[in-house]
Amino acid sequence: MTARVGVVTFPGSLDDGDAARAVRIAGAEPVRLWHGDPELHGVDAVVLPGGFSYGDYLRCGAIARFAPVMETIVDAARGGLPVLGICNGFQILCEAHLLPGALTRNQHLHFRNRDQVLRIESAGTAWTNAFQPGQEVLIPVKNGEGCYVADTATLDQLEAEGRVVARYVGGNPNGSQRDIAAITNAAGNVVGIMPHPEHAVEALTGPSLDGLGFFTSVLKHLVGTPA
Amino acid sequence: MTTHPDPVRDTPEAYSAPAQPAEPSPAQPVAPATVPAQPATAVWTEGVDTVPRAGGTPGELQPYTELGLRDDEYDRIRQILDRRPTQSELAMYSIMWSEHCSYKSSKVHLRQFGEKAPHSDRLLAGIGENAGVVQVSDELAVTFKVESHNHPSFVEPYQGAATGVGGIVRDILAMGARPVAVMDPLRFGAADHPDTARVLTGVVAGVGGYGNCLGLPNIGGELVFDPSYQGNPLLNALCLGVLPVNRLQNKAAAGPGNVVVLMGAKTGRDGIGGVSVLASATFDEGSEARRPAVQVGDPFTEKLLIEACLELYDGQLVVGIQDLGGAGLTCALTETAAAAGTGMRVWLERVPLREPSMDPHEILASESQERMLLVVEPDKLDAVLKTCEKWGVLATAIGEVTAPEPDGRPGRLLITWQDHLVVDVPPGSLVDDGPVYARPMREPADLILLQADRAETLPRPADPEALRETVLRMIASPNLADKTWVTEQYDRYVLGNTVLAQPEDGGVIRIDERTGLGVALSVDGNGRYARLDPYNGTKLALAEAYRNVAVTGAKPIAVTNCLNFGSPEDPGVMWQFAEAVRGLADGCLELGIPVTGGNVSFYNQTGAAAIHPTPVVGVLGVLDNVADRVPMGFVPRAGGDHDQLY
Amino acid sequence: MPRVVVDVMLKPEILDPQGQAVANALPRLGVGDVASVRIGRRIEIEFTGEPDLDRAREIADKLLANPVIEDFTVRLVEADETADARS
Amino acid sequence: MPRVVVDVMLKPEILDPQGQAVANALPRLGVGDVASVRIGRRIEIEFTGEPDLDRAREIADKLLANPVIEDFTVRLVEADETADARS
Ligand SMILES: Nc1ncnc2c1ncn2[C@@H]1O[C@H](COP(=O)(O)OP(=O)(O)O)[C@@H](O)[C@H]1O
Repeated sequence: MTARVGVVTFPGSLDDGDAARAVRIAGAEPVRLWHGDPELHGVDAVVLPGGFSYGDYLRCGAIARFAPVMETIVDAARGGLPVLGICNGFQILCEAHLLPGALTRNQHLHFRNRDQVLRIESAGTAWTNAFQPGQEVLIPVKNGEGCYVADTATLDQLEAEGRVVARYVGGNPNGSQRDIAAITNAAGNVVGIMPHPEHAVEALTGPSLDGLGFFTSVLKHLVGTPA
Repeated sequence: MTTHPDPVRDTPEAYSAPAQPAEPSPAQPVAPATVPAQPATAVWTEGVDTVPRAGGTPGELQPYTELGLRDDEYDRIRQILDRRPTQSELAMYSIMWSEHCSYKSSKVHLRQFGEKAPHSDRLLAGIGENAGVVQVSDELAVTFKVESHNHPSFVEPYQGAATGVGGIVRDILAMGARPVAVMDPLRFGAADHPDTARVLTGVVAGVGGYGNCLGLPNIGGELVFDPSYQGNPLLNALCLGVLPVNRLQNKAAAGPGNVVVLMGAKTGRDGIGGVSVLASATFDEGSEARRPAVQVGDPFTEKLLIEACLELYDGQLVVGIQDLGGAGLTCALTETAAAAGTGMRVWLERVPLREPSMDPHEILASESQERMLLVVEPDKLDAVLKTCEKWGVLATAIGEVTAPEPDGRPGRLLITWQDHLVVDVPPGSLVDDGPVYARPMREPADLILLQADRAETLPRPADPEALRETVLRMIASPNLADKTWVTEQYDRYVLGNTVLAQPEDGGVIRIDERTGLGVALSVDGNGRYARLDPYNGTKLALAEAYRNVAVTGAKPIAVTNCLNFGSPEDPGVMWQFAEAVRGLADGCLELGIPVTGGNVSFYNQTGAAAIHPTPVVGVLGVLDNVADRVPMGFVPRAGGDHDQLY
Repeated sequence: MPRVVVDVMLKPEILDPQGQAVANALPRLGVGDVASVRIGRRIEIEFTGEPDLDRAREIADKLLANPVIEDFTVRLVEADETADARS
Repeated sequence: MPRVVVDVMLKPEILDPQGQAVANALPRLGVGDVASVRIGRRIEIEFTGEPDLDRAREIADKLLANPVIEDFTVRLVEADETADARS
């Protein structure tokens, strides 16, 4: 039985097809989920893809958080369902309070798209167990509001609990506090990441194949968890 | 939006224009353009100006000059209608007969693209359609086109550029294609001019803001600084789309009894007069104070529009479709009806409005963005509305296709506003029967001097120190410097099919994951060459784009173009234009690839000073397998079998 | 020290996609009685010395608002307005 | 009909790069006496019936502001405030 990984499409989702492709290349079955449908259709994990849900008007992710599918996902995530939020998905996870902190306007005020080196700080999550701690990976970053902020106590707690999942190396593309590129919840099943692993899964179209690790990680994780 | 007119379709014979004066001679006046005995202020009083009312008040003064219509053009309208036009009709004619929509000055020249076109088996739709469509495999076709949004991008750089991207994307969508990539050839004034900082940052943010939010990778463009563009920057935007061959759509409102559906954003007062004022008028000191209404783009709505339209196509739910761009409903209603030879009956009060107080002529002229017009069979209307609802897109039945006249002549477009007949016109008269001018042309007087001032006379670096200085100066030139500051504001990865993008010579997009089939694209232009020699300068632009596509490993198969020039009423500019078109047509003939579409932008000037003539040429090529693409950099291979230098 | 507040709003005839997106989202939050939402910018300017309304107006016109699509108002606000009204 | 205005500003401890960019641009316009600029959102809500401050506060708390980074205030404004103060 191959794992079934749901990919949510909100109005304005853009990288949903790419996330589904990455899931497929990693060897799992992508299942498309619709924002207006609260059903998760029995998926084993969920990806909230990048894009501009609801135009990202007001604040990124602020409106998507209220989509019917999110209510189910929030509950399921609290129950241990692996959830990966990429870029806009990360923003939605913060708005939905599954992850602490917020993502704000890039400090230089521009959208920035570049190939970015990340250091995997935590290989203990459902989405990063295929990596070595400290491993450097090359993954595209592309966002206008990717600057991670939280109060000092929260940041210290994230650091202390090993919940900073990845950091920018060789230049911080958006001004994120403590170079944070990805974080996880206390249980390690919910991960939010600003760069786009789904765009580093094919030699022809990505700068590396490093992104695949995120998707193979969840398969490994699922094999280890009884259904 | 209108594209180049179809050169094979009959156009009324061009008015013969004498060399002097510059104004073409008027047509036979049927009714006097202005009738005395009316107080000069009685332009319009109150209530709705209806067709019966227009019939009863032939002498009413109408502000046609302010709308950009000339005396002879106004007379033609009266001749066509056999009465004075209503206020709504006048607005419609003034828009459709503007340079921007009617191509009245360029038509006679653009014909060459058809006449000189080499034969191509691939062409599924050519000049005259929203965008040219070329077949690239048994199942797949691609469509691409470049268009300008220059004047709005000067007035409100962010929104001007954003809506420029939005407009070209809808053109591509209207052909039945999924838009898959964009490119943006840009021209600005001097890099160190304070206003360039305003325009450049706004335009780049607008191109990125709209394209990124729409999920279209940006795979190339141009960034050129030259003082000639100081008061008139150029924002050209290209979009590429992919469609299954059997999903090709057309704009004809065929089938009397079919329902006319307006889809997308509500209609507001934005961009009213934009076509006549913004897109055709020259900038002068007054324009800053005039503060014209510009359109604001909503890429989110456009994204939903794309997904909804593609679902409608796949469900075979539409008979015809047309995007609303410049000239808004006016253009869409008349073009769809004219293309089918049918008539149309429209209830204008059904159009969903953002501002309830809008007048009929404002609704007809509005350039509100993110709208499409559909023609739908009555029994499929429910399914269409349901799909639109699923995507959260507004869709409203506003009219009905009606039969041609019993004698076989095309039908008429009848528009009512709360039971008042405000428009009764033959749609073709707005689309095809507009004025056509053979404008006077004369080689610019300063050209000989310019050409005599040869590069060879420039001082050459004679010693290492001078050489070093020259190299440093060149590296520091904004036109040669790294463009990353611009290109990294664009998403190049989204959709996951970008094989090559900036800083490569051409962009390459995979269009079929199964087979690896892909296309390569490049857009190029050089206003300085074109200023020195418009004929060869245009050929050079074509050659450069052709080369940039060829070096990716692709076979060039089709050409699009955006011709950015000054005022066609200036014989010098008109000569440049004519030479450029001749150059492009000849170049395409020599290279054996057809022009499949394009766009003309006139009146790019500040005061009397025109921009450099700037033909921008886009070439599309096909790659059977994108794995065979040739990147710009050297590729190190395992085993030391590296690339060789020749 | 009082501050100058510049409110920049889109002109009424200009499309406000942000406000529209929020208005469309409200019913999902169980809010049904909102007729319209418009979203603009609020800019708070603190001067080193006396607040200068004319100067603020000039800044607003040149830099903060694009008069082609936006209107703005400039006013003096006591330092603690925000704190006072904090809900 | 009066409207409800919700002003949303970044918390003082959160960096406001946009406000900073404006502040940095001012000297180039010849303005030297501005100490700080902060940029937030102004949201105007029109209700179908009577304006409802409590309802607006609820909307602001749930949707319009992110309490992690933003503060908000809610107040009633006469319909013509903008027009009055129009510079
Ligand atoms: N406005 C732009 N948008 C997107 N890409 C751009 C833009 N301007 C330049 N580029 C890209 O940057 C790269 C370098 O541009 P340029 O120096 O003009 O190349 P060349 O001189 O080789 O044509 C090219 O890939 C080009 O497509």
